[in-house]
Amino acid sequence: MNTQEDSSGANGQKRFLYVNRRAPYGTIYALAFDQDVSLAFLDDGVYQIVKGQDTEGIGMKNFSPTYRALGDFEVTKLFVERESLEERGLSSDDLLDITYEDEDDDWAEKPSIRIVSRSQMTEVMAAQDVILSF
Amino acid sequence: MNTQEDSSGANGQKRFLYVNRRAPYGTIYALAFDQDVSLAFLDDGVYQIVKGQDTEGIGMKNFSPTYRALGDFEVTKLFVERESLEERGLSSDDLLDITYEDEDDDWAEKPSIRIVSRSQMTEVMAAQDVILSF
Amino acid sequence: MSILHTVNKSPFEKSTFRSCLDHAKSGDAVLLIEDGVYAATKGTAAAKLIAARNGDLALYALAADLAARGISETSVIEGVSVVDYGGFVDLVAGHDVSQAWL
Amino acid sequence: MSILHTVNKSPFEKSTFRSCLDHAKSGDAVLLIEDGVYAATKGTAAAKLIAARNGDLALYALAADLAARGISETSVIEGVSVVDYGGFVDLVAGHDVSQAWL
Amino acid sequence: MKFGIVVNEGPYTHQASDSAYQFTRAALEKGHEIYRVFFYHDGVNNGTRLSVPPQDERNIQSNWTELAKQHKLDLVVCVAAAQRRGILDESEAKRAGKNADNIAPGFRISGLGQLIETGIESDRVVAFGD
Amino acid sequence: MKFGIVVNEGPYTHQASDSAYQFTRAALEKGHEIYRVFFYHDGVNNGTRLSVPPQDERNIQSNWTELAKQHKLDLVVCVAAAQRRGILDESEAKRAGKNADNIAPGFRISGLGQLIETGIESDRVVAFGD
Repeated sequence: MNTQEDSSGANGQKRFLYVNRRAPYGTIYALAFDQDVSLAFLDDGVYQIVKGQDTEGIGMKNFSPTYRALGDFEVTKLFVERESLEERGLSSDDLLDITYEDEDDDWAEKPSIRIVSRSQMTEVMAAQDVILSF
Repeated sequence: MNTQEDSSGANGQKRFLYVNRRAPYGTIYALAFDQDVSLAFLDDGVYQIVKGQDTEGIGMKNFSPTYRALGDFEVTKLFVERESLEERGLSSDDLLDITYEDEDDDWAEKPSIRIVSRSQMTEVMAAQDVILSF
Repeated sequence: MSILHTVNKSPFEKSTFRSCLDHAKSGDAVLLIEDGVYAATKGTAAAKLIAARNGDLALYALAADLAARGISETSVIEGVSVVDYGGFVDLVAGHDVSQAWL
Repeated sequence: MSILHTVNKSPFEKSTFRSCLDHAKSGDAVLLIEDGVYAATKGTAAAKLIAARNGDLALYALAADLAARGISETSVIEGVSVVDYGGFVDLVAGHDVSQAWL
Repeated sequence: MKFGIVVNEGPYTHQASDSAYQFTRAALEKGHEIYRVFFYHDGVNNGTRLSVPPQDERNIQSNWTELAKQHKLDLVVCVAAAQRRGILDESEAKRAGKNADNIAPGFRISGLGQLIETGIESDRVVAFGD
Repeated sequence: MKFGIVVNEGPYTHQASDSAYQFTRAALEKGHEIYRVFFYHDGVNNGTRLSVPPQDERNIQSNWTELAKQHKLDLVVCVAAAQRRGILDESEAKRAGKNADNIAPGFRISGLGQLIETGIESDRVVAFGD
């Protein structure tokens, strides 16, 4: 558990959690990375990473492909809440394939998405230094 | 029941309904009047006309007194949904005293607020030419 | 006198969809747009609310908003008609009043 | 590690209050601000959600937002502490992380 | 038929202005008349000419300006909402002692009476917002 | 303690900017330091100097400018969000070929890195929004 002292200041790496609770397009945002970054997808936020999004008809840019590039920015921890999926009639099969290459394991391609229970999501939140919601 | 023909055009008076579904301060608006105007208060909109609002501590203007002046603008029909009050632990005693002077009844002071059931609110909506939500 | 109700928010995030159904009368139409289209997907609590109306409402969902959210037509519950923006215009013209549940 | 959760929306309009309670762990604090203070009023479904947590969360409501909405202290459910903006600042300082349920 | 359009939200964060634009285009394509588009509340933020969106995204503001030009649309920004949020035309800016204005071409600033008039004169009013 | 403040909503329609302002004042009164106030998404709309609210209402924008002046606050507007929504300073306006700018005194435009930096350098980050 971090104390205030060891979690602040320019030298210590902080754990950032970006919480996604909203559906895409209705509300739009950008992401930025540095430090030890995790993304949490819960409630309508799980819709952010549903595959097959085609925005041509609404005249807006499709932001979902940007999630696939996250691995290149060393963002490899995407926590998705199982209960949120189930309440929306979704399963992991409905989500984008988001992967990263593990440099500690001979650059093996591994899934970035980790399906977690609601209580595990609570633990993920409790382990952060900074939590920002979008 | 109006048809398109008799409800449109500059000469026929139209029935306007302003629907209030949101609590005050979090979302702010102005009202404007003309024609045959009714106001509907349902869902969190019933909070708009709760008495005892004191906004000094949040540094914002208190808009609730403006409801008391509605009678001067011949807006005398404020429909408040009973079920919305009950779900919020409120009763008619918690609402502002909003009255008007009835010119057809020797200027007797009468209440503008009419508590209606959800199904009556549905009928109110069905009797309008224009419905605007705030 | 029939009303076209439009709902643009997710039924999981906001109460507008439920409130709309609670106030829509038999014979009215409900058009789901923007995040409102999530209410048209199978296997959710929103789908149960729709089923409880037993078909006394005409339900529509906007095609462009479904596609933008990756919702295929096979995921849309039966009885919901998919319309394009031109169909949206026709629905507005075909009902006496439009009410946006914002 | 304890979290201060802030909720700024009405529990009747949006799902944030429920989601916050679903994700707050024992020992965390929840501060109700803006329209979130409606969750602190007696006799509602939100009050039942709070009661179901059996006091394992510390609950607070912002005084200025209660007053602005005409909610007297007698209408606030027992166990919810009323704080001013200075108290809000102290709560943020006194918990490791703040999480806004927006 | 004559349609009145109300836009209650600003561009980019919410989809409302995009939806209103697509609806307006579709109504015009079907031969309907647009009596007026009224921008209210945060909707007034659609009326700034200073927006500079990325090249690969749609420009919501200039989309409205272009559509107004093609179809002689009346785009009205509510004056009270606009003043609070800093959307000014030249005369408003002058009156308020501001050294710049930012209203976009094709938009004009007027009062809430124009919304009531839209309700009276249009066969149908359709609102878009948050 | 060092606080970082994030404001995600514009003025007037939502209470978020008012709440953030009251919180910031209270934190300063208690002797805390405000590392930065970061305006993101529609929050950038707080940074216009063209707003003209009614005399009997608070002026949210000038409240921020005054507080920044008194306490040397760093008010940062996200550049990407600001460009989309038409909040420009002189150099941004020049680069985009616009004939006016509207940034308010005490605000500066910068990148999203300033938000990350706020998270790193502050002991606590508090966000306000819709």
